[in-house]
Amino acid sequence: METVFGIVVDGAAYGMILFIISVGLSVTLGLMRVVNLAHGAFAMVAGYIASYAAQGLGLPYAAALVGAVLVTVVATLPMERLLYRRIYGSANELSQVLLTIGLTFVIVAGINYLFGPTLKRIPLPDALLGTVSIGPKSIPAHRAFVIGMGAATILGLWWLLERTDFGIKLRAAVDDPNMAAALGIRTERLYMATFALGTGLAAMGGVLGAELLPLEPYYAIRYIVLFLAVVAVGGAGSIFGSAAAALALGIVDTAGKYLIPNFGEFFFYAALILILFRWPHGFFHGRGA
Amino acid sequence: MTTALLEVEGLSKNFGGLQVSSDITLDLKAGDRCALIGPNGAGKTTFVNLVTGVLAPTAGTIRLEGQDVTTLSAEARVRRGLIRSFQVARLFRSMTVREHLELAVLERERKTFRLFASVRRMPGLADEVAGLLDAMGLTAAADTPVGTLAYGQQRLLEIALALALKPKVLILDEPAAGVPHSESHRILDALDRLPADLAVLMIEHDMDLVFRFARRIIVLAQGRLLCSGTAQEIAADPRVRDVYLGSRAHVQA
Amino acid sequence: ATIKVGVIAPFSGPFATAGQTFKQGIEIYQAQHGKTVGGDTIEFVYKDLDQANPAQSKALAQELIVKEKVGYLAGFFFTPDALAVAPLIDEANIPCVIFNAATSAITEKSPRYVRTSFTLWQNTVPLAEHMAKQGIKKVVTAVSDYGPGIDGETAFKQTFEKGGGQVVDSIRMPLKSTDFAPFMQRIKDSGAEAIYAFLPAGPTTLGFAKAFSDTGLKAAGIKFFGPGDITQEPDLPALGDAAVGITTTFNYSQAHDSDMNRQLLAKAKELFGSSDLVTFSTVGAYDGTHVIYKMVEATGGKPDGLKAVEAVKGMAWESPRGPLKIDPNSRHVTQTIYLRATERKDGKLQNTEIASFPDQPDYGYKGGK
Amino acid sequence: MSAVATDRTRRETAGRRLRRAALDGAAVPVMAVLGLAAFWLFPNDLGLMTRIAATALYVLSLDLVLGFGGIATLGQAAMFGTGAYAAGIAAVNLVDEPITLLAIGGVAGGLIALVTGALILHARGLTLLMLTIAVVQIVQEVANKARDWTGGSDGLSGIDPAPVLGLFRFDLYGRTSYLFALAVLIVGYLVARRIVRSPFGLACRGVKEDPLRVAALGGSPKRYLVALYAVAGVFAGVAGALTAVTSGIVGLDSASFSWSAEALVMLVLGGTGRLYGAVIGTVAFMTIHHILASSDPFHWMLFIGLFLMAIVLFAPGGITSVLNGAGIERVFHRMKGGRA
Amino acid sequence: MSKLKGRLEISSLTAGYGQTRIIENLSLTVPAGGRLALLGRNGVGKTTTLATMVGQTTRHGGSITLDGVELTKLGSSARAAAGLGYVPQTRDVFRSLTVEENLVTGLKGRPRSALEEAYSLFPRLGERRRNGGGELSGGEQQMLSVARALLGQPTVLLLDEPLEGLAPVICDLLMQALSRLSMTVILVEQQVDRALDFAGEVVMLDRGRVVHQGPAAEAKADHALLERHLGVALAR
Ligand SMILES: Nc1ncnc2c1ncn2[C@@H]1O[C@H](COP(=O)(O)OP(=O)(O)OP(=O)(O)O)[C@@H](O)[C@H]1O
Ligand SMILES: Nc1ncnc2c1ncn2[C@@H]1O[C@H](COP(=O)(O)OP(=O)(O)OP(=O)(O)O)[C@@H](O)[C@H]1O
Ligand SMILES: CC(C)C[C@H](N)C(=O)O
Ligand SMILES: [Mg+2]
Ligand SMILES: [Mg+2]
Repeated sequence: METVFGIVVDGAAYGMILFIISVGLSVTLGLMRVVNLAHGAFAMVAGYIASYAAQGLGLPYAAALVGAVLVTVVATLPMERLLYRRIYGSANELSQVLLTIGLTFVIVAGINYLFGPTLKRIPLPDALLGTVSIGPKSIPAHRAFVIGMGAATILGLWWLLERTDFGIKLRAAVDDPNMAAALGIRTERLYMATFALGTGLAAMGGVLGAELLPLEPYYAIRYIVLFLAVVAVGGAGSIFGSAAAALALGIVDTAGKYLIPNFGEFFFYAALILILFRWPHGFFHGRGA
Repeated sequence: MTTALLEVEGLSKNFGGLQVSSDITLDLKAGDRCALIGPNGAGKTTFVNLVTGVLAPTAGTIRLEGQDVTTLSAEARVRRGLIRSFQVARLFRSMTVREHLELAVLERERKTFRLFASVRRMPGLADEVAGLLDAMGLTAAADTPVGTLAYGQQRLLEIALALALKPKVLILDEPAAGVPHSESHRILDALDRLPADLAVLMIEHDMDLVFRFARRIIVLAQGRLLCSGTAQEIAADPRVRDVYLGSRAHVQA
Repeated sequence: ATIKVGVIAPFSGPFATAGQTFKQGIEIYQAQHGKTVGGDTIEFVYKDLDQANPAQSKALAQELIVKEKVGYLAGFFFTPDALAVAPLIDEANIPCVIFNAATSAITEKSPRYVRTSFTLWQNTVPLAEHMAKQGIKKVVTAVSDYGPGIDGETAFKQTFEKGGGQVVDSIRMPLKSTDFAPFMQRIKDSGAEAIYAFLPAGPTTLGFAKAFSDTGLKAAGIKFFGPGDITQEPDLPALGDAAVGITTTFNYSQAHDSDMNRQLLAKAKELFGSSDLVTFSTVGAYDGTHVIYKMVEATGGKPDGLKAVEAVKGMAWESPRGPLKIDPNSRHVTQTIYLRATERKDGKLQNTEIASFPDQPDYGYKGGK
Repeated sequence: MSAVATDRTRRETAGRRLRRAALDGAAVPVMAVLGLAAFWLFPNDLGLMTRIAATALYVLSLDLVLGFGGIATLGQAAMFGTGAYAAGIAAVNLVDEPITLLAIGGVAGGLIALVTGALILHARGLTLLMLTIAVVQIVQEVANKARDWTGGSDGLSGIDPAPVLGLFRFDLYGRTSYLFALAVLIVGYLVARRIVRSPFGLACRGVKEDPLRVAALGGSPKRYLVALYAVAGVFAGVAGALTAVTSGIVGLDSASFSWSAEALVMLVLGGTGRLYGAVIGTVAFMTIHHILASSDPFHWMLFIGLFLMAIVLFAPGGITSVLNGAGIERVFHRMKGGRA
Repeated sequence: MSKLKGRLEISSLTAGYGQTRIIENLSLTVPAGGRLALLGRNGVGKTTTLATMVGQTTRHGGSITLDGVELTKLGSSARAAAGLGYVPQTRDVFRSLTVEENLVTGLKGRPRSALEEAYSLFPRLGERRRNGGGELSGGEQQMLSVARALLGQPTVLLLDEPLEGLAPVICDLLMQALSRLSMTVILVEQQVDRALDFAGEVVMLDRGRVVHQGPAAEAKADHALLERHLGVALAR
């Protein structure tokens, strides 16, 4: 019982980190049809910025988090204008893969040059170091915090995409950019805003998740498959889908490692095949959030 | 006695709570030239999708030449001679007109699993394709990628593809939509030249075409069969006038 | 004449620090001892191999031999990469000095291998004996699921159980694991007093050590033992307090108290601006370079791999890590293994040596064919 | 019919087709001549060139599935690795005749593709991509666990093939290896070209564009895809076996996700949907990678990254689109900012 | 509003796709509130003309002005803001949006209550408001596309074969609704009789060039003209 609880909590926290980062990818992939393989690189960049802010500049954790998200978004916007704008649209999938892999390489090399190949940390504030108790059980405060942030992200995104005109226009622009423009929708600005949203989520996840997905230059390449798995299982563009997928995969992975540690990978990918066999379009296919 | 090529019995389809087809029963016999008309959203395309196996019916059976095909896949029905064209041209954008027709003929002949043969040297293929191109006036456009053709020409290719499959039952979903009157005679000509023993069901909003082509007209409204009859009977039916033809209905059959 | 030495190591990728430490070790040695031996200039040629990739390793080695005409091969961070070149060095009769790769079996595969690093057996046997002597009874082993990890697990089990202890659970973790919480849960459930853990030095050790303290195992009093890879010097700042209290056995610590070591660190600072990167693989390369110099000296610069290897068998010398001797049989260094505790000193984390076990051979060497 | 417009469109596309056909026809002689010239010109780089030839065959297999079937995969190394291990294990335990070993690799690659393809090819897009990744990860994990057969992470060594045709020994300098690999690549290319121009190839292109439309013509899209996947698996398996035979070793990386991704990069770099694109992309990528990695092993990633980005921005259809002339037109058009 | 807006002037327009030129040197003028039928056989460039006006082709020369404002300098969305409304031949409903959401995209800042206009014009859309755009029947998609354009209250409405796929009753209904509007309209249509009944002026294209221009009523009577340029013999 104890063990099951432990697995669920650990799996949920791990899942929520995956969710926050992956939903950003899901938004850009599902809504803008950009296979942005540099998504993990953006999360990593934010992690490094936060690490530098906290350790180099001595800023408090919250300031480092917010600062890193903002700096990452501002820093990546020119890329949207100069690079991504040329490859929007599903006909361009392969170009997208190539361009964003190239960009990832450049970022990895840049981070490696600036910060070196060793691990970097973002020290947690005391408030997140202890444990919080839920009923008779206690869980690490940081994991509880991550779960809370994930839940807030789910609600915020759902409201934005499903309940506002911004959401409708965005989805229209994705569906058929030419027609949307002919209706007076300013697609370029919409794309830019959405790109910023996706990058911001990656950044937030990169900072919050630095404890579980440690920061090193190869972060950018190492985890992208995991993020893509969440998006595929959840259904691209689906918020609830991503959340369900991230939680499911987080818990499956955690349980697999616990039960049969030396077949961990095997278990994870076998589960992935089974899930995608059953839901080939993801958990929440087609229906908005 | 002419046997029914296609028999549909009690066909129904629900989308969620929405009843799009209700209890449709009809049959097509060899030599039939039928039109299916009805208001927008009456369920005509859905009916075609059910019959051709794109959608699974909620209830009802479909028989082709006496055999139950209700649960067969779409491609299995095609291989038994049940062929359709699409309402909105649905083609392989980067392939040329010629390649489309070659593929259709090869499919019909079940020669597509030849891995080491050359398309260009398949016996008889080039001639048959040339004939089809000619019939639809597409010879000049034969080597153009379909994505750059004007819409009307794409429609003609749709028909040519259906003909290439040598259907027993041919279902045409708005074959003339987007084809100007000046070209629509090509469609009628091509249909006229079809073997007499095959059944054709056409869905069309262009009443000129319907009245010129159909010997029997079936009217669908709100998912149900409203009535059927000859052109004159239908044109005269006040219910059809109400739900479909409207005031300007001009019949010249 | 110029004698070329081909170095194959990771210079990019997650393990790029390893290649960098090799390069630093070589450069420090050359700065201290010059670039010539007799009349010959020794030139190092570097080839990047970012991950364990035996096929690529063999291809690079072939290129070094055929195109660069190297007289020696050296480097090799990963076991598979080292194993892959065995047929080549035999065919071309070239010695191969391994600076790191730590699976015992390597030197069995060709008489032309010489190794100046350590093996998992070498580090683990004294550690297991020490733990047994401490009266520890129940231990869980947790190792990365690959050659060296399995070596470590086997070495530990055999020695520890001989010493009267019990291994209650053996966990093999996929190399790519990042979230270690589930393994910790399993350790907790096993009721062990201590763990023996081996993960190759690199990004994942941080997650493991952090999870150990975060999930309360540390607080629960479970003791953490392992080979020193897990607390290698370049990773210590990132590990932070999670590393404090880990007990390791290893062949080198930056904090080793000797003049030679202080000179080495001073040279590193002079050449590279900082000595922070200096670690076990730096000295592996440093001493490996020494061995190569000796080989060149012995052969007078003539290319003859077997003769060169023959010349250094039994050779003994003093290194920044302590006394070293090449075992003539296994061609692996016999050395002192230190027991260290990781602690904070003057605000900086270090591996403080608290005991030493001199003259440790490679216990894993099976010998002959 | 608007004769003016269609005439002009037709003339342009005809020109492009002609250029393409010319490239297509020239590909084999050019490959043979350049390949042999390289043999004389760069006798010290035969090892690299051998790997390039074997890799080109592997990338060619990816072009078959992706360029002609529209199957987006990041798991092609599952077939490559299976072929390599099958040939390697056979070489260690059973036979040492090189051509037999290639055949064993091809059969193994084809079989694994057939089995996994039947399992996963109902999916499309991202889902399929993930499934292919999952398959390659599982194959790799199996290879890792089957230590006794595969050597696990230490790699499978001890592959020592007999002389080719009983005459040419595999030497340290790699002369035999290279010529053997070049010959296999050229034969593979010819076979692939044959398949692409066959009725089967035409049907697969149809499936790539619109599977449902193919079904409406009476074809079964999934059967084509599975068959194509298996055929490409044979190519990948032969490529894996070729690598095993010429290098004498097989590592876990030969069945890895990153090796799959690398193939994709090389293919897209060259240009998909034209077989020579696969060859050109492989040669370009591996040569550049090699030059960068040996001149600056520390920062080659930066330059490779910039290079890939430049290709997308300035030659969006890959290198071959520039050769075709289409790319230049597009770049030009883009510079003028084509807007009404 | 004292003076009617929507005067459209096209002069020497040449455009196509990439290097390919489809329409050559095309000039025409529609007065504010005028109705122009743009007719021609298959593939002569009617769609291309409209698409060029909304900015979705490659323009090689010439100008398009709306009430004196040069449109060619503007992007697609700015042209819509300047007053163009467009119903493309392929309908282009947003397949993944619901009917209601599709209509919202056409509102151009108007309140959501305006949606009722669309539902009263095509009650069918009201019944399907929660359905996905991609689930609609062909004719329903056509209604949606027209309604979406009308909601934006454009000063110039460009209609590319709006009657295609509509039941005759609905065609009646739509043509009546269009007749009640006061905006400038350019109508491309295969149902020549209906188009000529609706329009004041007619322009006929062949191979990308204007081959006839004049009052619609005259053209309707001139069977030889229709036969020559459109290949149709009108009934009645
Ligand atoms: N997948 C679906 N989900 C929900 N409703 C659907 C779906 N497909 C069709 N419908 C509805 O079913 C009705 C019938 O559609 P269908 O396409 O069969 O009409 P139709 O008779 O072909 O009309 P048209 O002449 O306009 O093409 C329409 O009202 C449509 O909205
Ligand atoms: N995307 C494109 N690229 C290249 N050529 C095109 C493209 N779209 C259309 N064309 C060509 O432009 C010409 C004019 O096409 P357009 O669609 O304007 O004709 P249309 O008069 O609207 O015909 P229809 O009555 O069939 O709709 C045709 O010859 C067509 O082949
Ligand atoms: C201890 C480790 C650094 C050993 C090394 N990874 C090897 O493969 O041998
Ligand atoms: Mg319909
Ligand atoms: Mg048109």
